[in-house]
Amino acid sequence: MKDSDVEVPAIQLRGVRKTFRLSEDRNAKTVLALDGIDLTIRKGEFLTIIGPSGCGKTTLLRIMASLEQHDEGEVIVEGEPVSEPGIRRAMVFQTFGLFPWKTVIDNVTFPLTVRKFPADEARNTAMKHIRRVGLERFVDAYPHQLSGGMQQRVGLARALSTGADILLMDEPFGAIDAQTRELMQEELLRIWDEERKTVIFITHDLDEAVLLADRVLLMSRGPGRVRELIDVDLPHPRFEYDVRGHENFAKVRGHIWQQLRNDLVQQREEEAS
Amino acid sequence: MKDSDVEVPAIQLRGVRKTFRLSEDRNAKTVLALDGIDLTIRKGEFLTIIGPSGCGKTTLLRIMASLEQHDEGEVIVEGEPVSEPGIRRAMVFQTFGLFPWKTVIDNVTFPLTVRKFPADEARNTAMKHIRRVGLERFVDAYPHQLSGGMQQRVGLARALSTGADILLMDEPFGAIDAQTRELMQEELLRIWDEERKTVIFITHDLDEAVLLADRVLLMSRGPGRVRELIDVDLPHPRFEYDVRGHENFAKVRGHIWQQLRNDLVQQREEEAS
Amino acid sequence: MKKRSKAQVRRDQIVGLVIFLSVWEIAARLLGNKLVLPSVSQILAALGDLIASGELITAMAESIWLLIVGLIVSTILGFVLGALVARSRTAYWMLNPYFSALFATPTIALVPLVLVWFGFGFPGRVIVVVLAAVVPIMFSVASGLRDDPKDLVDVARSFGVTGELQLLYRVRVRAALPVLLAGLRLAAGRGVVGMAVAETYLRLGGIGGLIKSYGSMFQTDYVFASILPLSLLGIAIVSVIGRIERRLHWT
Amino acid sequence: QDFDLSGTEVTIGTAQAQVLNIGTLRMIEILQGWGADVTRVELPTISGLEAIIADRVDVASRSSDEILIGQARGVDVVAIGAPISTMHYAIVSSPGVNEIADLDGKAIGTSGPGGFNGMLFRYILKQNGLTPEEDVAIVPVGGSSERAAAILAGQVQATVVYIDNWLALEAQGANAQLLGYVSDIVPGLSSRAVFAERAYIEENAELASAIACANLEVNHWINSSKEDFVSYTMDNVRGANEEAVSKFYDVAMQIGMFPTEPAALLDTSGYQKLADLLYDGGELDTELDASGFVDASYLEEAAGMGCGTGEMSG
Amino acid sequence: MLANLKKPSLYLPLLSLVIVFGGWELVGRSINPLLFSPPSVVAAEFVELYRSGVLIEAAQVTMRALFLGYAMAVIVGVPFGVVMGAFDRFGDILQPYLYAIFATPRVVLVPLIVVWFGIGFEARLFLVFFWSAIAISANTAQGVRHARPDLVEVARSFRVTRLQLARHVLIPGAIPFVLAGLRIGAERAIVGVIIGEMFLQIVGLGGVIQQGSSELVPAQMLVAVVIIASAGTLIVTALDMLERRFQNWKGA
Ligand SMILES: Nc1ncnc2c1ncn2[C@@H]1O[C@H](COP(=O)(O)OP(=O)(O)OP(=O)(O)O)[C@@H](O)[C@H]1O
Ligand SMILES: Nc1ncnc2c1ncn2[C@@H]1O[C@H](COP(=O)(O)OP(=O)(O)OP(=O)(O)O)[C@@H](O)[C@H]1O
Ligand SMILES: [Mg+2]
Ligand SMILES: [Mg+2]
Repeated sequence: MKDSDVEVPAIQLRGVRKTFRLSEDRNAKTVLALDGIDLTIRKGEFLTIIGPSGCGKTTLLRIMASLEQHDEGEVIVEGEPVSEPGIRRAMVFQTFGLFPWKTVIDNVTFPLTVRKFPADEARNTAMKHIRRVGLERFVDAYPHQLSGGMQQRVGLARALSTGADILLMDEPFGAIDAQTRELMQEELLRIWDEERKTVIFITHDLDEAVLLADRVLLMSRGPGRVRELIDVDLPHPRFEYDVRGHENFAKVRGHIWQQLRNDLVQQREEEAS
Repeated sequence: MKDSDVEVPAIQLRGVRKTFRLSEDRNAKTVLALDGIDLTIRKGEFLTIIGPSGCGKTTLLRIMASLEQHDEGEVIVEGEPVSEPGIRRAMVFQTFGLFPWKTVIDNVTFPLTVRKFPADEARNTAMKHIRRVGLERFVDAYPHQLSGGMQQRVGLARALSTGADILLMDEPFGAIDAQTRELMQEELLRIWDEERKTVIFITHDLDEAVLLADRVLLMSRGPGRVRELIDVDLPHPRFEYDVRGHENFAKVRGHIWQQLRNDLVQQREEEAS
Repeated sequence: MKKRSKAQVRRDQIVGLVIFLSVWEIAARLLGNKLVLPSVSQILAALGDLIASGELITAMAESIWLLIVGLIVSTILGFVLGALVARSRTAYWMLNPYFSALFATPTIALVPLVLVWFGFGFPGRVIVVVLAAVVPIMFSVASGLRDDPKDLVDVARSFGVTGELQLLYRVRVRAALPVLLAGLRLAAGRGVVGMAVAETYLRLGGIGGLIKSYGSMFQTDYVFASILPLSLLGIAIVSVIGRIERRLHWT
Repeated sequence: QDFDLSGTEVTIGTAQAQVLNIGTLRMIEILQGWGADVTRVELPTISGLEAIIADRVDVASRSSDEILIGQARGVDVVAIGAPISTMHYAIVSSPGVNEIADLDGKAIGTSGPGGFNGMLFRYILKQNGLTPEEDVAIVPVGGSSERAAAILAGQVQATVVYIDNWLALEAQGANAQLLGYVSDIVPGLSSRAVFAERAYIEENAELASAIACANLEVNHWINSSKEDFVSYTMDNVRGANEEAVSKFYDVAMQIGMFPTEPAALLDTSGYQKLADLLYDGGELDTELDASGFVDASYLEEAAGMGCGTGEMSG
Repeated sequence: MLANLKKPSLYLPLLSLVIVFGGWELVGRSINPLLFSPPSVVAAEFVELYRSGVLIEAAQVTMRALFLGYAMAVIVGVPFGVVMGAFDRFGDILQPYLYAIFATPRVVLVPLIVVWFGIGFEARLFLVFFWSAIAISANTAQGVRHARPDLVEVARSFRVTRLQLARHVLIPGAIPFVLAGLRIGAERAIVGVIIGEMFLQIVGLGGVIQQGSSELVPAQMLVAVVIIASAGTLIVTALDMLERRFQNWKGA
């Protein structure tokens, strides 16, 4: 990365708004999924997104990936307004998004094959990441032969092997057990640290959100809005220190917890009235 | 339920073993998913299953649901050996398993329609559970119009509305944020308490495993085996006491954590050698 | 994939039609041989004449009735056979080779047999339509149902759907619907062909008879004017199926 | 006296309603006028013979060679009338081919192997000193309209089509010319026949006489007025071209297509010649004696009753 | 639970063979021999035609046009269908014409085909190729349109080209459609070549049928029909095998 780039944010959103229509016809019910999102994500930043179910986290990430068109506002990636997906952004899908007709290795090499990498180079890169996620025994298995957590890790390996600068990860560890998850988190932080990628990471695990992030984006229920952006002031590399024991960890975690609670209480009151 | 039933266990597994073949031909690589599982689940018990990714939790649950044939051993449900799915067992699927062509309400009423319930009765029952999972605004939406967490809750509502005695739940809260999850846990415990259902519940969240369970089944990596069955001695109803603060909670949680760690360490050593 | 609105589709199709007709008209005029390629205007004139004389309406009514009955019979039969062949190994090996054989046999070659067994009355003609349309329906049903939606079948089974038959209509048919409808489209086209074969080779009548009569008089413009409603009939069936599909599709 | 056919049900298989076939149409109308319950079935590819064997029609009004094939195969079908008495083919060629002899080195289109007109064409070629297959390529092509199309497309330089087809083509401005009518080139061949199984005829003698009478009446009607024929044809044949129909009438008169004399109308020698020709051409394996299956007695009886004078059918 | 189509036990096909041919023999003997023949007679006729060399030559003529035309239809039809499905605007415009042509009986178009393509090999090739290609394209296009939107999206996120999208996502997902199309296309091809041989220049197996029918020798006709039907059965069975090969990722 050139030095002159440092000023340019990785991703900038300005007044992004998105409504979904629940059926084809004009008068169908609509759902306001995102409303007036302003957000600047620095290069090399690790941002986690947390918020209640259905608040628009996935939608936001998809807009950043240019997989969804927003109704209003602007999406700027590395200084350029974008409207098409780009190879510098790689996505890990909440629903895994594996090709059922491709084996693990073929799923992982897919982005490289598409970019016409030599077959053995693609395979080597892919194998490196498959090993990272602990699936070397299953390189030739088809997705339906894998457990949920294993499928998710394939999706992860695929995104990592693209070598993209910006990783967009939608609950990438959602189906993985606590121990494996910790391994994965460590691995991800290592990669991020070494290669200084920009990571945007959705999770519904509070500990994870705080543990990994430079900043946590807290979204509010209903029309998805930015409720708060919280800086996480904890030392790096996180897995070498006992960050969970750090006083800031508890503080930030407690704060977010409180906010999410409030959101819930508020909603219940609204529903009651 | 009659008193005389009390002695009969809800589900009994005896020496259950399951191997998967990775491709059709006879000499293909095989995966030993479950090996010699012996397990007796009491009526009205809340059993949680925890274990590393790919250790066979889903396979075990599917065998209990008779969705998968085991190679060896016996599966006995309420005293009878079974080989076909039955309406007294309802399943929540890890991958949601919603019919993409049915709206939320139609997905939820599906099991009732199959059993020829009158349409309005089915609808009322379904609506009750859709409300419970907080999706009343989305009754007429299609699955692809819902967020991951919302889809999962539809699957939950569907299983609940069957009125089955035995609930087989595969990471039912895996895609749901912490706050909503807590609501759902509370709701589930209330239903369990009121209707004395037998619940078998896979999770990869340690807190959840301990918080909900009468017993925790800890599975070991590799060929899925019962590593340990841990009684959780905590007062009921759990959400009225601060069970997390209870000394037993920390103790049990700590123990399981240690066991899972050991499993991981053990595996790493095996791999290293 | 982004779905285009109905209005957009309609507009594109109209533009396409205008271009197509203009090219035809110009080509026909350049060629200047009515026997080989009549112009659009000549065909329309012939069509107007056919409508005015009432010939077309009578013929169409006869043909459409034949087609509808034939297609309904084919669909029912095709579904049953397709389901059998897809879901049962026994049925597959017992039935499939013969239906493949029937499939590959030109309907025209079967006309004499139909005559012997069913005569050239309405039943005989319906049989010809069924012979033409049933196998494609059967094949697409079989193809669709073989494409096993394993996860959803598991869901259904766990919620009390028992037996192949129930699974079939509650999950498999529904999941296979896109394939089925695609097959049904082509089968409908085959049905139209079968209908014309019945009407030109078994016994002259309906729209097929019309085409044949004008053909032997070398009235190419009238031939086109009689083929046109046949093609429109094909399109109409296809668009009815398309409409059903739209309604049933969830994305 | 008149025929009273009320209560008689009969199914008659005919060729397609073409100009050529107008006689059959009119004949059926007369039968209906006498009270018969006639079902007319236009048979396209299926021959009248097949329909009779399959027991789907009682009487057929179709090509004469069907009787010969039937007889050769042991089906006892008998001719009792003829909607057309002389050969109904025209030989048509591309410009530049002005006589049969010009066909040396050219290609001609006929119907398929086993087809009657192929054999006929071979006979004509030999008459003109050409050896089929050696001097002339013989290309079998589907039906009459396909053969016509083949000549328009320049695929063959000569072919044989129905006379009315040729006249229609000519009226449409086709780029082809007439080499001659088969009835002129090879005179004395029979063309079309009304036939049924012998057993059926014997059981329904009254009907057979009525058919014979109607046959004579129709021919009389055709011979007596061109206008009536033309206007009747224009009303009953789809896509008929008035000019072509009128021309057809003239040709028909010229080659004696519709005689009112029983002996001319159904001429045993025409069948015999046809049978000999087919046998020589190898299309028939057995020599046939036409007198066994051409039965003009009904026609003669009808003529004796006064049929063929325009008085019977009103 | 599921029918496993892979391992046919031998006795089933044999049993059905016996039933079908036995039934045919019985029925065949009860019908006038000028209209229909039992298999025994057909077999005798087959031997005779085979000996005389007529059959071999006819079959060669037919198969050449059939396989060449069908191969062309597959090579053109599948990509064309993918294009129609992937560029939905193009597909929407073209679709009605394809279905219209598909629904137009070729037998009524024969005179036009003579004028446009003559009566020889090219015309037969056209009859085989065009309708077969339409069936394949139309079905492929449908399959592509029903591609799983989530997977299309995954592919898009990795910036695939249209071609790569087709190769990696659309075609694998559309396999059942494509194969249903290939089967219907095969039938269109077979009927096409026979129509060409019966109504254009009379040659090949269609010519054998035509001759048998005009000379009232049903056995001769049936020999040709049986050969054609067997070819069709082979093609369809081969496609079934192919389908299973393509779907091995399902396990099942
Ligand atoms: N294709 C769509 N059509 C209609 N509504 C949609 C569509 N996609 C999402 N929505 C709606 O937009 C809202 C936000 O959805 P989104 O998937 O972004 O939530 P989320 O925050 O990712 O939730 P979760 O944590 O459960 O995954 C939801 O109310 C959902 O119903
Ligand atoms: N259909 C199948 N074919 C082949 N192997 C399979 C199949 N289903 C499961 N397996 C294998 O069985 C093992 C256990 O899988 P299972 O889905 O039960 O794991 P799990 O404990 O539920 O994991 P997770 O927590 O990730 O969902 C895995 O190694 C998997 O690869
Ligand atoms: Mg989401
Ligand atoms: Mg699992």
